[in-house]
Amino acid sequence: MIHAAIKQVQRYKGWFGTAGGMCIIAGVYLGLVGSPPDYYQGEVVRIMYVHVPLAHTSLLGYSVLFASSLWYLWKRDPIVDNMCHAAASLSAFFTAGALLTGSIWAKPTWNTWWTWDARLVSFAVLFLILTGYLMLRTFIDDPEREARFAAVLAIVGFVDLPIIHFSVEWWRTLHQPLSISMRGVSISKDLLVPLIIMGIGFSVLFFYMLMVRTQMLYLANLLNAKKGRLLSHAHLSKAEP
Amino acid sequence: MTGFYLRWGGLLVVAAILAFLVARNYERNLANLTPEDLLADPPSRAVRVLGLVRGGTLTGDQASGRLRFDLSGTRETLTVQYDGPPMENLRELKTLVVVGRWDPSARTFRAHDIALVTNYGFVVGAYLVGLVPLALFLFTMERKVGLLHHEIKQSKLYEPEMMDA
Amino acid sequence: MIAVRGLQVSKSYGHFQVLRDLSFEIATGECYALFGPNGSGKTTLLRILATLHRPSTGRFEIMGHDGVTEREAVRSNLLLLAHGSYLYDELNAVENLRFAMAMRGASPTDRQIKLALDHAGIGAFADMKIRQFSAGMKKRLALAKAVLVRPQVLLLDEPYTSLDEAGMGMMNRFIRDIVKEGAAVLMTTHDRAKSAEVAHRAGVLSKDVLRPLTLDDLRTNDLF
Amino acid sequence: MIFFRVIQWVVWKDLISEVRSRETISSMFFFALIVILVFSFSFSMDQQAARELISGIIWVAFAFTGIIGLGKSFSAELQNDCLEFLQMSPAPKGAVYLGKVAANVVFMVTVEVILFPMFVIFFNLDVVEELPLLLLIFLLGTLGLSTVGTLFSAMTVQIRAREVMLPILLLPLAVPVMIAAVEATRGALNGNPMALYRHWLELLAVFDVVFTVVSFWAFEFIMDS
Repeated sequence: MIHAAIKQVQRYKGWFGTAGGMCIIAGVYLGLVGSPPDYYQGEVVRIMYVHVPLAHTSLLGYSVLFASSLWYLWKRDPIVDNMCHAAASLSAFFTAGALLTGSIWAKPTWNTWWTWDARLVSFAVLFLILTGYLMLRTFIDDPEREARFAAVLAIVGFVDLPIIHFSVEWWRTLHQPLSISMRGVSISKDLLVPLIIMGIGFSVLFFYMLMVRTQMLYLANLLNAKKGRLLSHAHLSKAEP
Repeated sequence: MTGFYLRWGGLLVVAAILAFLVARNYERNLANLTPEDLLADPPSRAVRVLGLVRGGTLTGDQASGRLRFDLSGTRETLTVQYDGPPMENLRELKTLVVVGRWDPSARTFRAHDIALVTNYGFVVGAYLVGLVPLALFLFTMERKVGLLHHEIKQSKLYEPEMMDA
Repeated sequence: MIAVRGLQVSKSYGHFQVLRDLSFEIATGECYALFGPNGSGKTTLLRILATLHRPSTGRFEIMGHDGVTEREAVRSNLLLLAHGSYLYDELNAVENLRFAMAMRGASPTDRQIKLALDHAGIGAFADMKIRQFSAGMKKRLALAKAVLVRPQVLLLDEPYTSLDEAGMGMMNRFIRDIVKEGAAVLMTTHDRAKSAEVAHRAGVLSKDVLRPLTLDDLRTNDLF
Repeated sequence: MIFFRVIQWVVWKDLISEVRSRETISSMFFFALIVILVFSFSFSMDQQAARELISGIIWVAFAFTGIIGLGKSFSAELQNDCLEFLQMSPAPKGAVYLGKVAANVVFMVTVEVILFPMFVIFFNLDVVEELPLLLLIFLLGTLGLSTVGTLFSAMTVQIRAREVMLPILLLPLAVPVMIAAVEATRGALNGNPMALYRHWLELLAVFDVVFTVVSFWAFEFIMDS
C-alpha cells in the first residue's frame, strides 16, 4: 500500500522539481531586480528573500522528519525510514544554509557575524540535533535498529524544539521582531511578494528533493541487499566442505 | 541520463540569463560612481554618486528638503543641489549616495534622492551561499539516482536468482 | 499441540542475510536439537524466537501467540539461556534469582529458591557474589533460574559449554523433567552425544536449509 | 501491581550494586572534583566574578558528572548481556525506565549534595538561607537531565562509539535544562526575589513532565525491536 502510494507520487515528482525551480528563479529575479529596497535596511533586505525561506524549509523538513518517524514506528516499513533519513539530511542542509545566510545578513545589519540571539541559537541547536541524528545513523550496523533509534531521536528532538526556543528566547532577546508575525503584517507588500514566491518555491523544491533522496537511499539499499545475498551465498558455500 | 544532463544544462542557461539580468540591473540602477568618474565622463542619464559630505558646506533647511552641499571623493569635489523628500539624518562628514543627474551648464549635481551606502557583496554572497550548494546537492543526488538505476539494470536485480542447492 | 511454529522466517543484518525462509514446528513435550556450522544462524534463530529481534520477513508463534504482535504473552511463556549468563556481578546468587523472577512478575519463596539452587548443585554458593563465580557456576545458576521459571518453551543456546560432567547431567535431567511436564525445548549445540540423550528430533541448519536428522545420525554420521 | 514492583526491584538492584561496588558514584565524584579544580585554575576569580560565573560552573560540573553516571547506568547492563535479559523479560519496559531514572537521579543528587559544599568553600559562597530552594533546583534540573539521559543511555549503549554519542545527543536536547537551571541557581545564589526567576523553575518542571512522558513512551522502542 505504502509502496503503491509512493510509486504514484514518484511518477509526478518531475513536476514538483520544475515548479519549485521556476518559483525560485522567479523569486530570485523579483528579489534582486523587481523589488524596491527597504526603507530601514536598504538593499541588504534582499538577503531576507533567501534566508527566511531557507529557515522555514528547514523547519518544514524537521516536521516531515517527525511525521515520517512516527509513521515508521507505526508501520516499520524500510522505505519510510529512507524518507526519514532523506528528510533529516535535507533539513540539516537547509538549517546550515539558513545559519550561513543569517550570518551574512547579520554582518551589515548589526555589524557582527554572530549574535547570541534567540532564533540564531535555536537554529544552531537544531543543527546540532540534526547532525547528531545523522551521526547516530552511521554508528549502527543493523538497519532495523538504526531506523528505530533514529526515529526515537527525531521524535524526542521535535518535542524539545519549542522548549528550546522558549528557553533561549527568555534567556536572551535582542532580535528585531519576526518579519511576518501572526499579529499583523509588519512588512510592506512589495517585499512580501518575492518572499512568498520564494517560500513556495523552496517548499515545493524541498518535497522534490525529498523524493529524489528517498529514491536514492531506497535504490542503494536495494542494490546492497542484492550484493548481500550474493555475499551470503558465497559465505555459505565456503562453509560447505 | 541524457534527459538529466539536458535538464541541468537548461537550468544552467536560465541561471546565466538570470545572472545577466541581475548584473544589468546593478549596472543600470545600483552601481555607484565616484565624483572622479562623473567629472571625467559626465553621463546624461540618472546616476548614483558615492561620496563624503564635506564639512562646513551643508546649507539649506533639512525639513524643507532643499539642500546644498559639497560631495567629495578622493581627489575631486562636486556641488550637489538636493531637491526631494525631507532628509532626517543628513549631516556633515557622512558617506552617502546621491541619486540624480549631472547638470553640465551649472556644474552642479541635481539630486532627487539620497540612498544608504550598501555593500552588495553581502547580498550576492548570501544568494550564492543559499542557492549554489543547494543546486549542487540536488545535482549530485539526481546523478546518483541515475547511476543507481543503471547499476541495478546491469546487475539484473529483477531476474530470479540462481539458487545453488 | 504446536509450541513453536516458524513460518518462512528470514533475517538480514544489514546487507548480510542470515536466515532465509525457515519454516519449522516443535510440539509440546518435545526436545529438538539444532546443529549447524558456525555462522549458520542458529543463535540468530533463537534470538528471534526469544523476541530479541524481529524477523525481517515471515512470522512465528510461541504457544499460539504471534511473536511480534503478542510479545508480552510470548515472553511470559518463554525462557532463553544464552551465552551471556544474564546475571548481575554485584548481586549474589539468591538476589539474582529474585531479581530475575521479579522481572517476570513472580516472587518465589526461600524454599523454592533453595530447591532450585540445589537442583543445579550450587546450594553452597547461595550468598556468593556473581563476580566470584566461574563460567560453569554461572551456567549452573542460569539452570537454577530455568528450574524456578519452568517455562513452557525453553530455548537453550549451547547449554553444555563450560559445564562439567555433573552439570551436563543436571541439565539433561532438567530437560527431561520439563519435557515430561509438556514443555517444548529447542537447543542449539555441538555436543552430539549429550544432546542425543534427551532429544526427540534433530536437524541441521546449513546453507539456509533446515535438514532433518535421525537420532542415529547423531550417534554415527558426519553432520555437515 | 507488577508495574510498581518492577520499578522497586530495578531501583533496588541498581542501588545495591552501587553500594557494593561504589564504581559510579566515586568516578562521578572525582571527575567533578577535577572539573572544579580546572575551573578554578582557568578563571582567577574574585568574589564578584565568582557570583556571576559560579552557577554556570556548578551546572557544567553537574552535567558532565551526570553524563558519566548516565553512561554507566546502562553500560553496567552490558556485563553478562543483562541488557538482553531486560529486553526479553516480560516486565513492562516503562517500569524499567522509571526505575532506571529514579536510580540515576539518586546517584546524581547524591554526588551533587557532596559536591555543593566544596563549591561553597572553594568559591566563598553565602548560601545558608537558600539551601532548600537550591536543593529543589538541583532536583528538578537533575531530573530533567536524567529523563532524556536515561533514554539516550539505553540507546547509545547499543551502538558503536557509545561514550561519544551520549553527550553529543544529550547536550543539545538538554539546552533548556541547562539554561533554566543555571539562571535559577544564579537567582537563588544572589538572593534575588523569587518572582525574578520563578519562570525558570516552571520551565524546569514543564521539561521534566514532558520528557518523562515522551521518554517513557519512547523507551519501549529503544528496548524492544
